[in-house]
Formats: sequence, C-alpha cells, structure tokens
Amino acid sequence: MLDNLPVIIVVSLLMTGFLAPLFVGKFRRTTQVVAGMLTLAAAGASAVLLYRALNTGPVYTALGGWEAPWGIEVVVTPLSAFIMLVLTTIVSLVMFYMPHEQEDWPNQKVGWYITLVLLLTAALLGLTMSNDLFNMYVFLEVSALASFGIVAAKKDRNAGDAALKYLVLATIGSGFVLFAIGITYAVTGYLNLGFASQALAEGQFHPIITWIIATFFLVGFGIKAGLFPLHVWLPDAHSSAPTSASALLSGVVVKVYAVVMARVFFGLFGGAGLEALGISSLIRIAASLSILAGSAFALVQTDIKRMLAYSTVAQVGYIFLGFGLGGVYGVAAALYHVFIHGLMKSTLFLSSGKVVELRGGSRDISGFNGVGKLLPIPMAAFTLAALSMVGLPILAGFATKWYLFDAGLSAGIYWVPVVVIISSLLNAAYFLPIVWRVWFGETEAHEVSNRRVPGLIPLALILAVVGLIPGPILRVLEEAAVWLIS
Amino acid sequence: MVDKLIGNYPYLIAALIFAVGCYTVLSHSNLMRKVIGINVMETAVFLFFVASGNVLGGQPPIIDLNNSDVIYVNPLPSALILTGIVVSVSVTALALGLVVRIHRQFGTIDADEITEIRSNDNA
Amino acid sequence: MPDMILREITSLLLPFIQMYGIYVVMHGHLSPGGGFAGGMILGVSLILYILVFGLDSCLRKVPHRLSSFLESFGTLWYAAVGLVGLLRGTSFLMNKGAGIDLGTPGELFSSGLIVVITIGVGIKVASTMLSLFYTLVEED
Amino acid sequence: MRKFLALLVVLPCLVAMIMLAAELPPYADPDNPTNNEVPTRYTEQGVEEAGATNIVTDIIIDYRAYDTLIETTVLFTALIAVMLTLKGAGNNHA
Repeated sequence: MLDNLPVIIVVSLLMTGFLAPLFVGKFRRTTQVVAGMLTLAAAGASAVLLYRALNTGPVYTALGGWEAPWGIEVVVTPLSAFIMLVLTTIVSLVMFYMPHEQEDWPNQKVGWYITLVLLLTAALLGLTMSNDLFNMYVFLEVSALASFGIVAAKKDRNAGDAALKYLVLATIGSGFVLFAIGITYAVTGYLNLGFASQALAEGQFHPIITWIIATFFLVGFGIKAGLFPLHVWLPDAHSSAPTSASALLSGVVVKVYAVVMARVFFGLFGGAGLEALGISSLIRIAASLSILAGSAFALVQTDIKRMLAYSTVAQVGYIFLGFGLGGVYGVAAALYHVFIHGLMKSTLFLSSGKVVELRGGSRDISGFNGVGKLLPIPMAAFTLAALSMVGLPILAGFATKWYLFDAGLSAGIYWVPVVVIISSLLNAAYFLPIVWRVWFGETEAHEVSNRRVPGLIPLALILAVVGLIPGPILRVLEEAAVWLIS
Repeated sequence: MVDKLIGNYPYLIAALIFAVGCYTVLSHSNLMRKVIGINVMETAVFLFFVASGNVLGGQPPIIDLNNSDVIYVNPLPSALILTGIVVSVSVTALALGLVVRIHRQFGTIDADEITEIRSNDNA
Repeated sequence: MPDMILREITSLLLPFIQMYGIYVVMHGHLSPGGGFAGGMILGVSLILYILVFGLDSCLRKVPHRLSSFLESFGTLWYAAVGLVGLLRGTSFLMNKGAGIDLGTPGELFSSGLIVVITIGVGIKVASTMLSLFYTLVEED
Repeated sequence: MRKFLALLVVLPCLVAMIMLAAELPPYADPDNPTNNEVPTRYTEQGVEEAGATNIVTDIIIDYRAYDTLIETTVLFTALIAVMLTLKGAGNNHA
C-alpha cells in the first residue's frame, strides 16, 4: 500500500481535477472545500512519506509492475518528499484563500480555475517524484499549461499578453529540455535517470555530447525557473495573474523547476561531473547575476506586484546559487530557501493582494501608506515576511544566507559572500521603505469592511516558527542533500 | 567529421530545423508566426527522437505472428513521440486560444504594436 | 451558406470518415493508429460538419455540454481503469499482472485493458477536438 | 535589430548542434546504444506480456501507461485553459 501511496496522491488530485468542472455548478462551495481538504490530505501523505523515506530509505514504485529500464519508475527520496510536503502545504493554504478571491466569479470560471490549480499541483508532485526523464517532460508540460491558464484567468487584457509571452518562452524551454532528453536517450539508450547516468559514466563520449546535454537542460529549466538572462517573461506573468495564482507561481512553481533541474543534473552527472563540465560555475555566475539584477530591477519598480515578481527572480537566484555551489551545505541552503521563500512570497502576495483590493485595484506602492492601522494582522504578516526576506537574524531568511556564506567560503569561492551581502542590502533598500510606509505613512482613515485574509495567518505562523527554530528542518535537509549528491 | 555528418544526416536536418524554428520565434513580431515557429521547433525534436530509433532494414514494430526472424525498428522513440505530438497539439491549441483573445482585446496580433498599446496604457 | 456540391459531397463522405475513425480506434492494438489517431479523425469529421453545415446544426446534434462531459469522462475512464490493478492488490495501471485475460494475440478482442483504455481515449480525443473548436469559434 | 539578436542567439546553438550531430552514434546502426535490452524485450515479449501485436500500443498503453495518462491530462488541461482564457475574460476591446 505504501509503495503505491505516491501514485495515489497524484492520481487522486488528477481525478478531483477532472471532476471539478462537472460539479461546480451545483456544489460550488463544496468543490472549493474538497479541493482544499484534498491538498491538505496530500500534505499529510507527503509527511508520512518523508518520515518513511528518512527512516527506512526511499520508496520505489514501478508503475504497472514494469521495473526500471522497461517501465516508469517513481522514487520518493527524502528530498522529493520534502519538496512535496512544502508544495502541498503552501498550495492548500493558498486554496483556503481562493474562495475569498473568487466571490464575484461565475461558477464555471471557479470550476476551471480550481481544476487548473489541482492539475498544477498534481503535475508538480509527479515532477518531483518521477525518476524517468520522459515522464518528467510530460509532467513539465501539464504544469506549464496549467500555469499559462491561471495567468490568463484575469479579465485584464494585459493578462492575455503576459500569458502568451510566458507560453512562447516556456515552450522554447520545453523544446530544449526535450532535445536534451533525446540526446541523452540517443547516446545512452535509457530514459531512467539511474540507468542513464551509469551509461553516461561508463561510455566513452566526446565531451561535447555531455556538455550539450547539460547546457540544453540548463537553458530549458533556466527559462522555466526565471534564471537571469532568461527571466523576461516572469515579471509580466507573475504580476498580471490573480493574487492566488501569483502566490502559487512565485511561491512554488518556479522553484520546483529549479529543484527538478538539480535532480536531473546531480542524477545524470553527479556533483564532481558538473564541476568538471564547468556547468557548476556557469550556474553560479547566472545565479549571482540573477540575484543582483533581480534586486536592482525590483528597486526601481513602483508597482508592488512587479516588484515582488522581480524579487522572485533574485530569490530563485539564491536557490540556483546553492545548487551551483554543491556540497551538503550549498544544497541544504537551496532546499531550505525553497521552503521559506515559498512561505515568504505567498505571504507577501496574499497580504499585498489585500492592499490592492482595498485601494480599488491600484497596484502603486503609495497605496501602502498607513495601511498598518487599517489591516493590522495582514500587515504584521507582511512585515514579518519582508524582514525575513532581508535576512535579519532570528527570522527565517537568515539561515539561507548563513549556509551560503559557509558553502562559499569552504568551496573557496570568495565572491559568493560578497554577492549575498550586496543582495541583502538591496533587499533592505526596497522592502524597508514599504514597511515604513505601512506603519508610519499617512492615509485618510476609513472603515474596512472585511479584514480577513484566509490562509495568511498559518503561513506567517509557520514562517515565524521556522525562523525561531530552524535547527530540525536544517538537519532533515542536510540528510536530504546527501541523497541528492550521492 | 564531414563523413560522419553525412552519415548522420537526420540529426543534422533536425538541428537545422530546430534552429529555423527558434529563429522564427525570436525574430518575428507576428504572434501567429511565433506559434508556427514553436511547432517547427518541436517537429525538429520529434525528428531527432524518431531518427535515433531507426535500425537499418528494420520493419515497423507490428509483430508478424507467422514469421519470427524479422528485424524491427526500436519502438520506444515512436511511442514517446506519439505522446510528444499530443503535447505539442495541446500547446498549439492554448496558444491559438490566447491569440484569439489578444486579437479580441487589443485588435492586433503584432507583438510590437501590443507593447506600444500597453506602454500608452501605463503613461 | 456553402454551395450544394460541398454539402452533398460532405454528407456522402462523412459516414466513411467516421467509420474509418472508429476502425482506427478499435484496431489500435493490431495496426498503426489507436485512441489518439482515431479520436482525432472522429473529431476532425465533426469539425468538417461544422464548417459545412454551420455551428448551430452541430450544436443541436452534439451539445457543448455533452462534449465537455465526454471530455471529463474519457480522462476519468482512463484513471478508473488504472485503478483496477490497484483494487486487485497489485500496482496502478497493471494489465496482465493484475490477472486480466489477454485473449489470443492478433484478434480484435484481445490484449485485455488496452482495448478498454483505447476506446476511452478515442472518445476523449474526439470530444476534446470538438470542444476546442466550439470554444474557439463561439462568440461570448 | 531583432533579427540580428535572434541570429546571435540561434547561430551558436546551431554550430553546437552540428558538432553534436557529427559525434552522435551512427544513424540506423543496429549496434547503437539505443538498441539495448529495452526494445529487445518490447519486441520479443511484448505480445505475450501485453497482448497487442502493435508494439507501439503495447508501450504507450501498458509498459508506459502512466505517461499516456498524463498525456490525456495534458489535452484536458489545454482545453480547460482555453475555456478559462476565452470564456473567463470578457470581450473588452478598447
């Protein structure tokens, strides 16, 4: 039974997704609640899998009973179980926010939107646990199509344009990924990650083959994850989507792509192989550029959602930097950042979505003046997440920077700490003025009818607790990192 | 190197088509052409996959139950590409849907004109 | 309205096109084709019908609600057939290993769940093509 | 200008891929790495293990059925996304 649990999670989410548009007409509220509950249950199942994977090793499933080189293999290592847990937790909390956002939507639209979010979640879960390259590609496409759909959900005409831009670039990215998979298959004869990496290590290939495989994977996943020179679609898409979609896309989706890229890279070439190919240093440079450029662009934005989107470019850079540094500490830093950045970005998007709603849809930063008095609890969450983003001690963001520092110094790459420090200063430069506006700005006092932002308080609470006691999570992650590297 | 390239001509053609598709997507501002470029690009990848499964003198992998010594081509790439084609159709469908919507809302399908309209909106 | 030649030839050809689509779906395990190819042929035949006889006459025969329902149904069908293996205590999407009789290879009703899945996929692809076309051409 | 930039991106890519094409295993050679135990089992035991004489069908609906389930999901996702795109948004041509 436990062997089949990973597949059951994915398939139950898929089947609920298929059913949602049929039932939403009569049972709208029920559909919303069932979808939220189901993702919560998936989070529970992921926690079980994580416990099991940490104690008795990874859970392997051979789909249809066909073992690895012939059939598709699904494997839940501590790493994938952790990512699944993070993913489902954040999605379920955002799902509890969604009814609030969808109040004035027609029934059908609610159904389609919920379907897409469920399919997106299922696809990302399948992506993290799959051990077969082509299976990964198919899941990649489901998640991509669902993302394009939820970006285009708003009536706003910019949303359509942003979605098409996203579609064109992301499809180029999938083209590169599929080409890389094709080359891997042509030279090794396997699609399973384990078999392919063994064949790659044993075979005598011209270096250009391995180099092109790695570069194509990097370009493909780099586009999808918004790595610096390839990030052009991200600010548009993430800022014109509905609030919950922005929280999901920025908080979860791009990072799952980064993690999957790391899994493919470490699975195919191993840490030493990546370093020897020069791909590690390429990732480090692109990641540092991402961090600096993303923060610099965020600094000049006046639209809050665009600012948060550019900040995502920078924060994804941290994750890539951790993977590029390699080693237990680098990878653990990246995984930890996947977790807390998911929490921070969803908190920021949900709470600033409330402010945008309060200001009648205006996304200008000046709308934040004095909202602390009107919306005390959402703004407290906003402040917590923003300060955590800057990386103040005893807040969650601090541990990432500490680990990256450590990994950079022990790998002998001395510019990494410098990048981290500059980025923290830039983060402070664009987040602190907003926090100042929130609590000390002037605004005309008017009564707010609905102060609630469902799902926000649990997010902020988890964030606060992780900031105070990051130790246990970091220990789990160091173990997960060992699984990735070896 | 040239000998090998001539021997591996399907891979060479796949590389050329991929580059043509990529160039079409990046160089044109007409959204329909971008969508066509995406399709060309994916077709190149499919060609590459299917070519990697060919075997000299192989028959299509439909088993002849009466004759056991037939060489069959590798069926796996064909099966994968069947999946790939459906994915490509789905992406094209969504892209066309988005183009229809953009045409309804902006009145044009030229990326440069849309950028201009959007910057006028913001100003 | 299109001219008479177009209408007459289309109404002459349509049954053959649809028959061929059903044939391709049913013989997916014996000859090239299968659920996707056959479903596509069926869907395209309906699109041809719309192009020649107009959207409304097709909507009367296959309402949009019906095609949307078949769309969800086909996908669910696949997943539900996959669950058979799970319910029999083996793995998801299992065919022979789950104790299903495969029949004699080469006959029309052989290969166990493969035929069942192919028919579901054929229905699904045909209805998807139709729904996509409806959605793209309908004014809102 | 746009064309020049596109060429700048595409040309290095093309050169790399042509170099790759020369280094790949020879086309249609029966000794290629792709012709390993995987397709051998499919063609030799596929009829017995999955029941269909069309091996491609055996692969897509039995050996790799999970892929095909997700593939139908892709089609479904595309349709739902198209409906959300076109019907969820009003026609506000300005």
